Amino acid sequence: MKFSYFPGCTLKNKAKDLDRYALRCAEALGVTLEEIENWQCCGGVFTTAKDEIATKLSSVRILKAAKDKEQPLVTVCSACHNVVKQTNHAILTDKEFSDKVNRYMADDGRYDGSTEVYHYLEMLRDLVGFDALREKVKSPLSGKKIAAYYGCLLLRPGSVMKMDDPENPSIMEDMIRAIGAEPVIFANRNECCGGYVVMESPSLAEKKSGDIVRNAKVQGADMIVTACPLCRYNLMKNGADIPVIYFTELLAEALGVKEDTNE
Amino acid sequence: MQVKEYKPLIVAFCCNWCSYAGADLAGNNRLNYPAEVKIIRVPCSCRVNPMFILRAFQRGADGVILCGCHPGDCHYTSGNYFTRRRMAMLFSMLDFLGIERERTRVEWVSAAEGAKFAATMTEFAEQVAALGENKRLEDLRCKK
Amino acid sequence: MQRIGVFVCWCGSNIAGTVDVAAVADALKNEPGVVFSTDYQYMCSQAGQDLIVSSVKEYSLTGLVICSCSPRMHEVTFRKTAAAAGLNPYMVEIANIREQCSWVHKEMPIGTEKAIILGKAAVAKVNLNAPLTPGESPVTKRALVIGGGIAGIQTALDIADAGFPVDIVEKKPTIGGKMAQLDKTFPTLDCAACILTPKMVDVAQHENVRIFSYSEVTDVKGFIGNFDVTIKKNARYVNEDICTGCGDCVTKCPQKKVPNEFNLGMDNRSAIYIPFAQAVPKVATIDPAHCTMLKTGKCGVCSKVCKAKAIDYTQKDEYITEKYGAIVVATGFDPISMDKFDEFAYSQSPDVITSLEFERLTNAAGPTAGKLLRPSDGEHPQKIVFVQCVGSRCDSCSEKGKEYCSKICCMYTAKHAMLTRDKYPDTEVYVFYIDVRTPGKNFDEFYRRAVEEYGVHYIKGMVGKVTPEGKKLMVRASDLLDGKQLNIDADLVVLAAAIEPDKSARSLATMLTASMDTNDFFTEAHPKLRPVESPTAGVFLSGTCQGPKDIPETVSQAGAAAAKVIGLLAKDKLKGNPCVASSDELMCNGCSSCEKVCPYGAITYEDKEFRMPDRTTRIRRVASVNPAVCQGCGCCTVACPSGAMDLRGFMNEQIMAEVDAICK
Amino acid sequence: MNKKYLRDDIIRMSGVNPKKCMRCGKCSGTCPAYDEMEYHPHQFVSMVENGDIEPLLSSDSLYRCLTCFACAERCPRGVEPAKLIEAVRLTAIRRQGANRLTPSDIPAMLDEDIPQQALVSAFRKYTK
Repeated sequence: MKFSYFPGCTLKNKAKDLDRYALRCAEALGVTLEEIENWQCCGGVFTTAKDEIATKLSSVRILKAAKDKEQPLVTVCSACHNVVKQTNHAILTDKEFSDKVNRYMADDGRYDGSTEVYHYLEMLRDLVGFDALREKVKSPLSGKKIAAYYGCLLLRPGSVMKMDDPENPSIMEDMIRAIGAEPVIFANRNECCGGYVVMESPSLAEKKSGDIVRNAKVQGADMIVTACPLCRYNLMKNGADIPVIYFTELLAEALGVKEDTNE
Repeated sequence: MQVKEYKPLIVAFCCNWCSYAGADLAGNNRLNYPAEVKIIRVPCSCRVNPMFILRAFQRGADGVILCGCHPGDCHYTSGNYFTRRRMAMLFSMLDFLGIERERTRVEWVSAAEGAKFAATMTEFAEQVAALGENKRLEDLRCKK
Repeated sequence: MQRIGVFVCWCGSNIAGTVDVAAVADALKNEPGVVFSTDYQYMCSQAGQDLIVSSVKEYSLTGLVICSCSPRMHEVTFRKTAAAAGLNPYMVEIANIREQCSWVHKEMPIGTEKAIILGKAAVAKVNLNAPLTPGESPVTKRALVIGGGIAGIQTALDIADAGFPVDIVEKKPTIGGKMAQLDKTFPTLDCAACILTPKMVDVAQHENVRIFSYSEVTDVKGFIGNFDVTIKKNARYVNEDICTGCGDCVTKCPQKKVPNEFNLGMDNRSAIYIPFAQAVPKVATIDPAHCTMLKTGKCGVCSKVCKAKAIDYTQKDEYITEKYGAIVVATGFDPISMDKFDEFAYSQSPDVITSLEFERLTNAAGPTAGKLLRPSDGEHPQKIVFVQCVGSRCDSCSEKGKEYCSKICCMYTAKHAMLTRDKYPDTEVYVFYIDVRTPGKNFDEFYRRAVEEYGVHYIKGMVGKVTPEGKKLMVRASDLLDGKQLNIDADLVVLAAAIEPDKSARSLATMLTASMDTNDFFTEAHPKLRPVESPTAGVFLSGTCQGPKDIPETVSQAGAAAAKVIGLLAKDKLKGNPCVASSDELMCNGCSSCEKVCPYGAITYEDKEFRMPDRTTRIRRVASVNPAVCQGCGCCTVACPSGAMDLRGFMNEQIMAEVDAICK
Repeated sequence: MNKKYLRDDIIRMSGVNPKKCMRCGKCSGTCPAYDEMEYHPHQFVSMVENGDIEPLLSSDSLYRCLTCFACAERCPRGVEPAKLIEAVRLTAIRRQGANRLTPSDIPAMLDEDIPQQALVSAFRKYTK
């Protein structure tokens, strides 16, 4: 299996673990992720205003690059996934937007919205399969009680992201089960951590992240996993006294590829 | 030859349950509308075969209006939906033939809308009168 | 050629004031077919009718044109007159020269001219009229009621009391429906079982009622007065006739871990079970999905303990066919699934429950014997939050909920809140509402009592998120009037789930060719004037299958449906409307166009043998209209590409003749 | 700017139909930033519909919305208040000199671990 891969800027800087383990796990699972060339930052957030065109062009170029290679696109950062997926959806459903975008894209060629966009988790579930994953597990993480924290970007808007039930998701829990650990379901797993508003109002982020960590702990978790660097930052900064790690790191541990072998 | 004021000839098909009753109500309330409008009673607007409308134009009618129950209120559940579709097709064909769109109309008039019936007929008659005589489809053999 | 008489009515001065009636009569004299023409002051009076009768005799008339008021007024009168004169009643046409002429035009010349044209059109039509005789069909004097909830029970009782046999088909092992699961009923707070179970016994013991429980309707053929219905009696592996309902098998059954549907899965029952103590019929049923004997062939305990020898592991599904004159649909409702509303954490915590589950928790016969205890730990809840409109009043594009108001939730929530405060005054009760809708006798008074006397906290706003945390349910909600966001640490959250029609209703509607709306509620023949009849003749609607309803409304609709059924069954023969569609078999090419547009399913196809010109025979598929089912809309006549289909009384050539007469 | 023009422009930009709102308040019942806001999600919907937009434009509430889409996801009527708030915020920051965040503000906000994503997002939300 070969896919185009878009890491995004944070994964090349503060969230290197998310990227590194994603690639190693893919390799262990027999998946080739080909990083697309000359990619630009997705913009971090999708602007919902219908008249915002230029800010979405970098995402369109990412999608176009995958289309040129006739590969599905895989992302791993929640924010990148949200922006790319929403942009693709807008191209498919909003003709006016699509026309405007394609006027900018004249030099690169038209993009019609036909690239399939998968989050890494969706790739695991729909293309690799959790059963296949279970078979590849080298060191099952049995006994660990892990809370999967989705945040908002992976699931919402549900009608666009279509990853899972936005109020009762199970994709990360299923992954946790597949690698032998016990998922802890907590209701605040799809509540916002405070996001970028941490820049504007650190107290809000502190309160929101605190609610999430407390809820996870009361429900019995001894570790939280996430797919988003900003979520991880907010949770860690605001009082998490249990480990908060990327889901790819957890996966790498189970697949036995966590320790550096070639560095 | 005596020059008469031009009066259009208008055929109105009315469904028995809503529009015909609406026309009766207009009468009960003594609401005037032009005498050029002649009503033909049909059980449901969906009984109106496009042939009837073509026939009316062929015989010299200047306008044809078709009235039925409001969508969703059809006495026969769904008849007026068929009417709406059939007439959309017919009117676009007539348009193609050069019969102005303004000469044909589908209107929903309920049994309670006597005033709407009278107002619709008055307005439609004026609209048709403004177009003048329908010569395009008239069968000259039918002319006296 | 017809011999037509024209009778122009003055209607006092109503017509004669604006129309020169004599001139109209005179002008119509010369129309083809007219042999006699006259005018008279009041044609509908006895003298006027006598004039018509004598003229028919004197001039040997075969058709009549009455220029008078609207046919909606006096068409029936003049048809009777024609019949009295020995004519076919359908040889009469009315020219409406009052409502549509004299009353809307002011000037005599204009009115007269138009009246003449309308008269001419009527004459042209009568020339093509043919005598019509309404078809007759016999009525099977037996009714079928589908669904054995309070709606079905009430309808069946009323029909049976009028002396007609009734069968009830209920898919569950017992009748009683949703009402049997309720605790108390608003606004009087009498217990549901106390008022329902006597009715269940009445209906079971009624000599005119048969109950097919654990059964389904699988096929419906025929039409009003003459339905042939196939009923599938599911195998219950217990001989109903000899089971005494003693319950020995139930206590001895070793498989006791089956979720109990009657208590909505909040406790368990055995694989052989009687749904509840007052079940009707009170016989055991084996659940084949959980019975060890039926699954593996190893057990047989129930058979051993049954003194009546009623257990029969070899029982098979049985099919019965029966004839009915009328069918009443009373399929009821279900609360919608809460799967899509997990912001309220229904799937995450056992302490988030639906209102129907709350009913069972407070019911003396429920899983907690009527004590209000939290499902998670059996402790008494100190703070309860009720959430209204969960899944009701959603956007039409919503994939989660329903667009309509479920109607009953405001009242039962007020009831739940009030009863909780009454029994447990130490419990804090919050009700989050968007609107409190209480239109009904003594309803608003009831709701106000909950607030004023019982101290229930009604808060205008909606719950946005429920977070189970430890033993608590953290409820985040808005208080719109105070402009606050509230965080309540509740012990129990009760969701007023929207209600939807029972899932079996859709396939039943197809069988009955009865129409449904987009929400799968059955459509009534007229929303105001025929609310208990389906547009399909002979099919009647009772209870929530037609739309959300509370118990009083359901019972009154059930009675109304029964009255309609009794009115139908009281007739020996049904006279149809003779103005129905009919197909010319020689022209029909069997294309099915007419069948597709018929809203009543009145058109079927049959293979018929035709003699060809060369004396061979050929079998062709042709349309055939059932005149008892056809309502005469004429939609099929327009759909027919070959012109084979026509509508009696409004034939193509008749309407064409009217057009010609008007446009001349 | 003309009040009606402003209202229509915001509605068009957001693609939201505020008339669909049935005033249930679920958006404000679920909003995680409620306590930090002067105007709450349901008020954005009704105030935009009423053309009462100037108070919103000058309110800090615009910059407290997390765009977490909880209000949009949970709205029974499909109104999507988050998109309206975004449209009002863009209207505010697109005005001359109205950028909420300037590059010179950044150094004070930085710490060792803050991911680039936060800076990029904040710039996109707070700056034209």
